[in-house]
Amino acid sequence: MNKNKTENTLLKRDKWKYGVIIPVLTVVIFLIIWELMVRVGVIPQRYLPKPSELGNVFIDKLSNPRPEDSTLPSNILSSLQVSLSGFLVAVVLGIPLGWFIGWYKGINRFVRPIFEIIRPIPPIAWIPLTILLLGIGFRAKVFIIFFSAFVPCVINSYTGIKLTNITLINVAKTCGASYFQILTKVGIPSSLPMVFAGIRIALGASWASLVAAEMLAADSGLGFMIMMGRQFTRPDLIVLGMVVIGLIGALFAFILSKLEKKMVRWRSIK
Amino acid sequence: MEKIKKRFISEIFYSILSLSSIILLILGWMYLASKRPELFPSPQETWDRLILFLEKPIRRIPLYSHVLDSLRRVGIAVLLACGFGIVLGTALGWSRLVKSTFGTIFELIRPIPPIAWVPLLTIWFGIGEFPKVLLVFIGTFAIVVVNTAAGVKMVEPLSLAVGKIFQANEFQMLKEIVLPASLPAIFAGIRTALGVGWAIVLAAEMLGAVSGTGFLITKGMSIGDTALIFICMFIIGIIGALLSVLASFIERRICPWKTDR
Amino acid sequence: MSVENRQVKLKIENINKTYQVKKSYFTAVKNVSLEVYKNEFLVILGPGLCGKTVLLNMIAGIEQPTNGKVYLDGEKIRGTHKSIGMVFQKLGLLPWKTVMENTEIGPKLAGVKKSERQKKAKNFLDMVGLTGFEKSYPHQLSGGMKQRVGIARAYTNNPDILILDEPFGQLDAQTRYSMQDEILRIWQMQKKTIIFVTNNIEEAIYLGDRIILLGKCPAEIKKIYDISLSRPRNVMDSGFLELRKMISSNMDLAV
Amino acid sequence: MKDKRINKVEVKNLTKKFGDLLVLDNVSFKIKKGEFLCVVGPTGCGKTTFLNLLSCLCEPTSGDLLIDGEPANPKKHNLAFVFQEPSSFPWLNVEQNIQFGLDIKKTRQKDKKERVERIISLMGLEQFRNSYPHQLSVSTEQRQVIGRAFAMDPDLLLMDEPYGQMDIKMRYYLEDEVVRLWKELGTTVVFITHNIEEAVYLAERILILSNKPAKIKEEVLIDLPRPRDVADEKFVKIRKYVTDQIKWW
Repeated sequence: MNKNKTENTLLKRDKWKYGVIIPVLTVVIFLIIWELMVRVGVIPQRYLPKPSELGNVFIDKLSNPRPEDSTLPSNILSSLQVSLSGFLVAVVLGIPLGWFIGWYKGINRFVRPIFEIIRPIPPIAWIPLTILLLGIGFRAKVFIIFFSAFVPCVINSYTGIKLTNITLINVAKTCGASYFQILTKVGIPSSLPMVFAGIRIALGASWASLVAAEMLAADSGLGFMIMMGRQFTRPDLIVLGMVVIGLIGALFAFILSKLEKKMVRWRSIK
Repeated sequence: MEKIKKRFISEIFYSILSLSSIILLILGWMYLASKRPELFPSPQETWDRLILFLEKPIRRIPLYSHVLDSLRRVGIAVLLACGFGIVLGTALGWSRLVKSTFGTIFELIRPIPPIAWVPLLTIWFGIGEFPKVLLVFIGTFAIVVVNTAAGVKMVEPLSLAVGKIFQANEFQMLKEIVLPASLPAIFAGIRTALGVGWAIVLAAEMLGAVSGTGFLITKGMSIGDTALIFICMFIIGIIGALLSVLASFIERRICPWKTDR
Repeated sequence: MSVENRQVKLKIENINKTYQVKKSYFTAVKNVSLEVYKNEFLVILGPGLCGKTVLLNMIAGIEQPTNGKVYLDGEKIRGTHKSIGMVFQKLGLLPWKTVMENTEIGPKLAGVKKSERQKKAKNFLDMVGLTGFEKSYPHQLSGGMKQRVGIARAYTNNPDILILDEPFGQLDAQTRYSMQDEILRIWQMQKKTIIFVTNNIEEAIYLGDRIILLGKCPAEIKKIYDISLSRPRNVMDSGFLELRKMISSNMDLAV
Repeated sequence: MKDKRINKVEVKNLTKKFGDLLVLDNVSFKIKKGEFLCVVGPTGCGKTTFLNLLSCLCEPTSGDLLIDGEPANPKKHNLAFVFQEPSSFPWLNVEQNIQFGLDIKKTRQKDKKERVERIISLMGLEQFRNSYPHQLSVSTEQRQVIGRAFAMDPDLLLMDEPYGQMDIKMRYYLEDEVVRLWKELGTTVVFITHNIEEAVYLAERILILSNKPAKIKEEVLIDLPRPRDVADEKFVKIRKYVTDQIKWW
């Protein structure tokens, strides 16, 4: 029987090789090439900072407010504050609305026309109008992010409800459940996987439109920081900003997927 | 007979409902226009502004060519994104080596929102045509790659078994089974890419351009011409809708077997 | 199938398959040895999920056994082989290809000229009664018709051995009975060795020259029956019912 | 033996038309309280429509369906339907699934607990109590669905070919189990199947439907002792008779 042990350990070694060793190697090589390209001068210093520089720029920026007179932590804090508030409002309003549009024909026919007019307009196109209405303060940015997260939430919870298995609805119907009871007991639970996918998209969208909003109309935040980086030709600040934005975005996605696994664990891993 | 009558009445009731919501929207707009005229142009003003714009171009460029500029940028970028994206996506989905090498770098760069690239691109290439197309490319490329890789990974094991039974070699497996099977996922990617591409080109134009819809809307904002902003938003909305209709039209042509199961 | 001129077409020698699920090992097939005779209709009968399909995949070469060997006409083979065709329970038709493109896939992958392979495919499609459906797509066909395409596709590749994995499991009763007669008719006409897997005793006795009864998971051979009833067999005659009672009493209850 | 049980369900000239396509043509019959009735018929003769009407899932074009004399209504009466496709709720574990019908009917907590426990012990599902449907085998999942239907102590229990996918050994086991549950709980059962042997094995009475538009072709009473032997010569005689009546293949 030891033969099948070797076959499976082979499998495990493969997983280790492809899963860890090669990726780490690739990243190291990537950084080295980047370092050399800038050092040798293939890419001029004013275009791209050296990876080694990023380290001390990061430490310096932690406390030094120059040039946009706000330190990195305060930028991160203001970005998070804006994007999460916009995102949460969108989730709390969007998902139930999607459920009701998907379930009740009346609400669907009333809300859909307006929703279908607004939906194709990208969140960025709303920025000019929002600035005129709400200025460039906190409220304007939150509205832009709310809008960019609201649309995916509504669409996914609407699709989720529409995909409910008709047999399960019939089971509830024969038990004498009312239309609303079927919504709460069958419709909503079976739409959860789609709703979570919608939340993930909404979070990504709100993080992206946050950067746009902060670049166009803001006095603080990561988007504002990299915009200032351009004005003061500080590519190291820009790349630092981009790396931090990327890391936080990836962190959000990771947390959400873990949360989803826990919340929807009944879903068989088909 | 009575059942059909009942359904007829409820049909009317529902269409009245949707009509009333549109009327409500227009009434709300008029009410706002009367309350805050400096912020909200009345529908009448917006219409006049549109006629005015059609006669008097802005910066010697008529309305339609502004829109065409934006569409051209999106078109080129999405085409390139599809070309490269499908190739890398298939490779990522199909070979573990590619996934652990190029895939890792791709995963490093992907979380950075496309618009965050604007400052860097402006330093590198200024605010001409090329950086705008490149920005839309960066945004849409990631989407096509992700969707293609997902499509390739989710090919039914049964279809792969069919390939094995009939002795398909690596290349035939890709051409005859893997790619056709992941076409629907690839098209979902293309449709999203068109939507996202359209949003990014607006952002790129807003942050520095001499032509394009994004430029128009920022110009409207800077001179407080809200009617122009409204016109641009309508146009952007209509084109956004048309792009997704175009995408699903192409999908139906290329995958006729795809019933909306 | 008289006993003397039985010539061994395919032999499998103590085939094992173990999967590793997280930390524990799970054995799906435990040393199965089996001889399949030329042009016989062999039925493998087993309860629900008892590793039948895993055993089948290893014979067909889609899956590698953890250990054990497969011999075809005496020499050892590994992986899929040109002369072993397969019909899958869930049909395995490629939805993006028309009926004709599906049927001609075997010769096409082998590089046979278009006109020649389409002639062969057309001939087998007519054989299974699907003339005129060449251009339609799988989603436009009924369950029974899809399964006929699966059979025509396997025959077009001209295998010596045809493996069918519970092919009629998904069909309703009426289509199932007609498909059973259909496969018998084709088997008698085309003279190929058939390995037919099912969990339905009635179907096994109705079709098989021999029945290999598998036990509960992990799959291992419990008993081998030679069916000497004359053909065509009647499901309700006394010999049939007696045989069925005997086999079902030996069969395990799938967990 | 004269059946002295009272009528539980009465169907009077039930007809169903989809547009001008007549699917069910003027069907009338009665079902006794606690009777086990099997309905057989050729594929596509409208069996499912017949069941959808009995379970009030769709309105008949004309005719009516009475339970205990009143027009059937899922909210007032206690109806249970076991569908052919898998119908357990993926997000509920076995215990919650069995309790689903009782939750809808808002039965008192004490009764609910007691009934669910009874079904779980009767069907031997203790070890699966907390597992989710995707962790169960096909047969266990189907048994849980049947348990859910019986747990509601329904006035009428409708079953649409629940064992279509099972292998013969599992099928015998499940058939014995449903007979045991039926006897123990005295439920009125309508069991649809295309497998005539299964119908003769289970039913006290068999309704044979004709081809489309479905009419009741014949009623066959089966008074064989239980548990019935499929190879017994009287059993085979009845099975042959019913098969000839349908003559669909």
